Amino acid sequence: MSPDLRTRLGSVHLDNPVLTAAGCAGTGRELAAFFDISRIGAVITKSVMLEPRAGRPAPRVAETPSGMLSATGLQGPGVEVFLQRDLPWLLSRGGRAGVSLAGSGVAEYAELARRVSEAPGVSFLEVNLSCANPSDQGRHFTDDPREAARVVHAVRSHARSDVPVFAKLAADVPDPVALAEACAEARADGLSLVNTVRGMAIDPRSLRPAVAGGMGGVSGPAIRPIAVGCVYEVHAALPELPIIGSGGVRTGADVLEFLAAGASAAAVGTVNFHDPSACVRILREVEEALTEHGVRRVADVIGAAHRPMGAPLGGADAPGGA
Amino acid sequence: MSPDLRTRLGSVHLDNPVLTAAGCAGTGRELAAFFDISRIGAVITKSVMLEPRAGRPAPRVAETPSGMLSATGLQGPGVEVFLQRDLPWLLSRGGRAGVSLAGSGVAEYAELARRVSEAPGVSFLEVNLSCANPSDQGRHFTDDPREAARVVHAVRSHARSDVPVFAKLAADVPDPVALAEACAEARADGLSLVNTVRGMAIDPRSLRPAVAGGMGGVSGPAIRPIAVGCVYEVHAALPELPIIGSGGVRTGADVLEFLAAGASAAAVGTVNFHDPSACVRILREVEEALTEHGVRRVADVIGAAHRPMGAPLGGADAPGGA
Amino acid sequence: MSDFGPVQIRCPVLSVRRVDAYYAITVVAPQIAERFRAGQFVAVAVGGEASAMLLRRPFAVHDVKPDYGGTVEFLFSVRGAGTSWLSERRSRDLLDVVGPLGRPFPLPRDPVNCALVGGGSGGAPLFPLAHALRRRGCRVDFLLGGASADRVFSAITARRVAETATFTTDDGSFGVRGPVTAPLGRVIEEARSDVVYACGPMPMLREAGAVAARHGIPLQVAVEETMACGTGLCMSCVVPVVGEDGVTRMVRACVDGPVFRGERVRFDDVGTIPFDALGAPGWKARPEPGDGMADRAAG
Amino acid sequence: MSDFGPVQIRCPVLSVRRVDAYYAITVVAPQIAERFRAGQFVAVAVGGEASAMLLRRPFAVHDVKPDYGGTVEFLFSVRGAGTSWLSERRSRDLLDVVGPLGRPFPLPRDPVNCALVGGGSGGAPLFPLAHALRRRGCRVDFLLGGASADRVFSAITARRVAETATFTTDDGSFGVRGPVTAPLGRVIEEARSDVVYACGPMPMLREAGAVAARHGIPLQVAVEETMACGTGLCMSCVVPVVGEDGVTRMVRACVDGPVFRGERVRFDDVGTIPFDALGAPGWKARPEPGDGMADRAAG
Ligand SMILES: Cc1cc2nc3c(=O)[nH]c(=O)nc-3n(C[C@H](O)[C@H](O)[C@H](O)COP(=O)(O)OP(=O)(O)OC[C@H]3O[C@@H](n4cnc5c(N)ncnc54)[C@H](O)[C@@H]3O)c2cc1C
Ligand SMILES: Cc1cc2nc3c(=O)[nH]c(=O)nc-3n(C[C@H](O)[C@H](O)[C@H](O)COP(=O)(O)OP(=O)(O)OC[C@H]3O[C@@H](n4cnc5c(N)ncnc54)[C@H](O)[C@@H]3O)c2cc1C
Ligand SMILES: Cc1cc2nc3c(=O)[nH]c(=O)nc-3n(C[C@H](O)[C@H](O)[C@H](O)COP(=O)(O)O)c2cc1C
Ligand SMILES: Cc1cc2nc3c(=O)[nH]c(=O)nc-3n(C[C@H](O)[C@H](O)[C@H](O)COP(=O)(O)O)c2cc1C
Ligand code: FES
Ligand code: FES
Repeated sequence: MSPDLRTRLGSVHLDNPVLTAAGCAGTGRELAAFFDISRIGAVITKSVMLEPRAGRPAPRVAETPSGMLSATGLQGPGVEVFLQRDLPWLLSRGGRAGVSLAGSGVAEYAELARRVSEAPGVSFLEVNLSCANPSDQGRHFTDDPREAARVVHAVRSHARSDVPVFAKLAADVPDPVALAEACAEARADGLSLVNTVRGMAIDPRSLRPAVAGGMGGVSGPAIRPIAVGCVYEVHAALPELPIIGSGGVRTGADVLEFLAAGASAAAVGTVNFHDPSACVRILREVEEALTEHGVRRVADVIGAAHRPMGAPLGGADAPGGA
Repeated sequence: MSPDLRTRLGSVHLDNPVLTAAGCAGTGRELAAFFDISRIGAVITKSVMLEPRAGRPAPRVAETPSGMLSATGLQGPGVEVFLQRDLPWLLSRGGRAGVSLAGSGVAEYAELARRVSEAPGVSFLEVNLSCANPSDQGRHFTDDPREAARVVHAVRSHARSDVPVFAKLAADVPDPVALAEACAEARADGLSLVNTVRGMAIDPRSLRPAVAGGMGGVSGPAIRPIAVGCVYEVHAALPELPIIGSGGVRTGADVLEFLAAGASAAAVGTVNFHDPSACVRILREVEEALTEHGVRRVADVIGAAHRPMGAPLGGADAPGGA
Repeated sequence: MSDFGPVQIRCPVLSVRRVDAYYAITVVAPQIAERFRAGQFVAVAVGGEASAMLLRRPFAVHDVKPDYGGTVEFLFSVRGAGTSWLSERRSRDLLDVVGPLGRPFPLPRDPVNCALVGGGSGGAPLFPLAHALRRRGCRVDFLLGGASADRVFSAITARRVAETATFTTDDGSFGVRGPVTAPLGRVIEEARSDVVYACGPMPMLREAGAVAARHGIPLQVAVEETMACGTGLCMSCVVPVVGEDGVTRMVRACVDGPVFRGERVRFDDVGTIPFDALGAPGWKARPEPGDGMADRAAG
Repeated sequence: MSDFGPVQIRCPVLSVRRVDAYYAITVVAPQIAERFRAGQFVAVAVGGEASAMLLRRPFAVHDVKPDYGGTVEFLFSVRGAGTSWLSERRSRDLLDVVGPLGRPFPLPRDPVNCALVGGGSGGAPLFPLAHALRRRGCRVDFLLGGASADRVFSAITARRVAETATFTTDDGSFGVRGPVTAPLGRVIEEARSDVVYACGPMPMLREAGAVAARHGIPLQVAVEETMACGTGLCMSCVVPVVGEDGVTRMVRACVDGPVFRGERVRFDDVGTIPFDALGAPGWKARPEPGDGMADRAAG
């Protein structure tokens, strides 16, 4: 009997815990050349902004050991094109849509939340808080738990009440647990952990920063232990809050690592660039690994790493189960 | 003509900028089987504590993509054995000694600073601030710039005045630049950036944390972009303060990356485990790369990434030059 | 999924050969060979299963053959760790290849005269183009440049398929000394070229564009931008391109290109976000209805 | 640097063979072969130059031969990505190997009777030991266990070199069903063994220790702890071992071991820091002068 892969993100039920991470799969159109995108748990779309945005100048990426550094600057066509063209396309293919929102101020986030959540077929919202906060000298909203909470609160208040809101945080913040708690108090329905980690690469030929603008975000398997640690600590502090884990997911074993740490689903980001069929391969690997572990329901793995050694996988205490 | 590899760490002149990172080369004894340790810039010793210390239970390490997770818990024989046995051995082999200090409180750091700096032959002290602070609920001294500054101040006051003091910081702190500034105000002669990054790995077989105690420190090439970014930002804010860079140095090109970001020397850590001859190979690669770049003095590379594109490497403005 | 889109396959290496300063790898990849059109490229995973190199390496397809159900050949010079690893492959090794990627060169309906200009490894995609043009009865004139004699791509094949073949090197070790665009004007005049196809570094493409403009003929360029995915996902490969509506957009070289109409690429602004590009800082949405939808036509 | 310490070399692979559930790799490594003594191991870099796998894999040396100036053989089963990569090596590939590492088995001066007990791949280091013991005129009795028949190590060689060879499997597919330590008491009695040498997982070593203690004979164990470096740098491989001064210290299995006197290893406390270990939490420095220096004798 093949294992039950269903999982839950708050009130949303998903067929399986393998998602795509924001900004690493567009709205699914490119990946659809490689597999049927209705097969994965959900597509988290690239962060949508109110207006079209050209992003950052090239070079925008550099390879780093087991990872990459990127600074794309949230290039995108704006919410109107997204709602008229991209979202309907995804839904027409049977895809589940988690829509990531990026604003340049609380009011923008609120308007995005209203417009996007009212579009039919949106499964959940993800609030990308790693955006420059114009009222805080351009620091990220994640740098100050109060600022992050203001955004989450605004999104939650303006979004349709039956659309869950996930706050997406970075790992390299003063205190991830405090930030998560602030978001929870602002009525986030869940968390998405983690965004890219700040870093830089220097071109060996020119000895100048490899990415225009200098600093960028590190992603890929290199950051997986950082991401898993963050999920573990936040889940320990807030065991009731569902978590979407991301950061270097490459294999089915990595998905189970995130679930064991406390995530209810895991999103594949950078690895899509390396392996456009990754999501379906990972899905198969998750199934195989569960069968090998003798676990019947993927939900039983959630939080397993917090249970004492030897405790059986599974049981009624597993939060977020289907 | 082979390039001039000399560099300076404050008042200390080193033959070259390739060091070993604390805790990754003991006091040089094991590496001496593979190369003549007097050839490298300096050996930074494993952090010395006042008393013998058994460290953390096994398993202490796990492999992660392009890196590793470790939690060894500063096992060591204590300062007495260090001063009687290990330090003299290193000096007898012609090695330069940078001694890393770890205390469980300000008073301990101060006593270590006094005892170690008075031993003949110590080139510089490195203050490992990633230690649990008993007067701050066990959080690290690096978590609070004031606490870090208290330690640095105590070490600086108790150490012999002609022995420079380097404050070693982590990258995953609330604000690395603010922390660096606090250390500078407390009269640190330089900084050492960065220590390991907090993280976790979960064993795919047991689905439990792979390292006893759960969280550990991520090191190796995986964290290099994080480390380089930290050096770059701190050097931009404090261009006069010499920096020892570390985090995933594997090749000569990586050393130049750290120097270009603003470090005056680079320390090889985890890569020694992979390649016990790494330091001398890296030294050769640095020499070859400088020749290829047509740079005569390694000191000319320091801070190169901060200069405008096209600006020549070198010139009188390079800080920390020999 | 689709019969036209790219596929991802693990293909056996048939051969690895040295050709002057380049290596030529031929893989057995029927699904890529049958879909391929000149100008498209493949993206190859490097370093093996446990590789620290996460990004695929893009290479223009140099040749497809019907052998073994369909083979694909690409040529490359060793630049860094990825191409170094590739150069050590042996026959029967498996390579993870995605392709064919990108938009192909548009082919003229009529048998016109075509000048093909390639710099360094940028010569690669021009060979399948030359064959396709010849099949349509077009005249082909080749211009191939390189740093030195051993970096001029497949000179012998070029001589065979083309009416004329002009070679240039930076060091004068083969053909004319100087940039490959220098003799372009003369070739256009002598061959009465109707269109120029060019592939190579941006400065070369810009220069080719200037020459073509001076002769009042169209130019098709294939750009080689840094690409992290090759499949349109990562937004790393953007270039400023003017759309049919006159609006500049940052478009992806991998899926919206690599082939563009030369006069549409804002060569002088590559590496920047032009102030008037859609969504540039300070850019303001124009109030016309339906405006946002226009970016469908980008490229 | 020294003639006794380990060396790091890139050695050509001579052969890769399948032996039951194991692979046997032989590399040409004269400097390692000439230094090697039974019980030592090598640490092998895996995944190639651009590998994401940073830690060397330790393997006991199974055999050294004088061919080609000196060859070294190790056997392994595929466990994860590292051993999987190793199993795909072919002859003439280069492997980056560090060795010989660790302290060898101490050999008796007199021709005594020795029982050699190996679990799974833990049988490997016992073969060069058996040869060395035979050269000294010792009697060797082998006990080799494994999960199944194909995991019992080199049964044929064992029969050849030893006076008696006893085999056990967990599934009973070969020899006696049950743990390899079960028949140990009987063998010791029948062969009048003077000493036991054991290598394998910790629980097996502990059990072998209990049997040897019951028979009042000494035991030498070779432990297989997780090792991140193998060279003594990283402190990852520590086990609690009682020193000659009666003090327990956390010592490194890679350089202070892997061979220890069985009764010195606190098997029950492996994976913990015993409360009375030197430097354990709450441990207090004793005021005797020179105390700190005693840890020189650790192991
Ligand atoms: C559409 C396209 C077609 C190409 N066709 C060919 C070809 O037919 N023959 C050929 O020799 N080369 C070709 N290139 C360039 C080739 O992709 C690079 O030489 C190769 O990626 C270098 O990899 P590396 O690991 O050896 O170098 P490294 O410098 O170590 O690579 C580091 C990173 O930079 C990227 N990179 C480095 N150089 C280039 C470059 N010139 N262009 C794009 N990305 C680069 C790599 O992909 C990698 O992500 C093409 C590039 C593109 C975009
Ligand atoms: C001194 C010593 C001698 C050994 N001799 C042999 C031998 O002769 N034949 C043999 O088949 N195996 C031997 N082993 C075990 C062998 O080192 C592991 O099977 C191997 O490292 C697994 O690597 P992997 O990448 O395939 O597995 P993975 O599980 O993917 O490895 C992940 C990490 O865990 C470590 N690891 C995994 N399993 C073990 C293990 N059992 N022991 C130590 N580290 C482990 C790896 O080294 C690596 O760092 C020995 C171990 C030690 C310490
Ligand atoms: C090129 C790129 C673009 C990204 N864009 C977004 C984005 O638009 N919104 C967002 O919340 N996260 C974005 N991310 C972060 C990813 O969603 C993900 O959280 C992060 O990369 C870690 O996962 P990974 O290691 O699997 O990539 C982006 C990451 C990359 C590499
Ligand atoms: C096993 C291990 C032990 C370490 N011990 C110390 C230590 O005692 N003191 C210290 O300041 N840093 C210690 N570090 C941190 C390193 O000195 C270095 O700053 C860090 O690992 C990043 O460099 P790397 O990636 O080259 O290893 C240790 C790191 C490792 C992996
Ligand atoms: S290379 Fe990723 S979008 Fe073009
Ligand atoms: S394995 Fe590193 S000290 Fe033993």
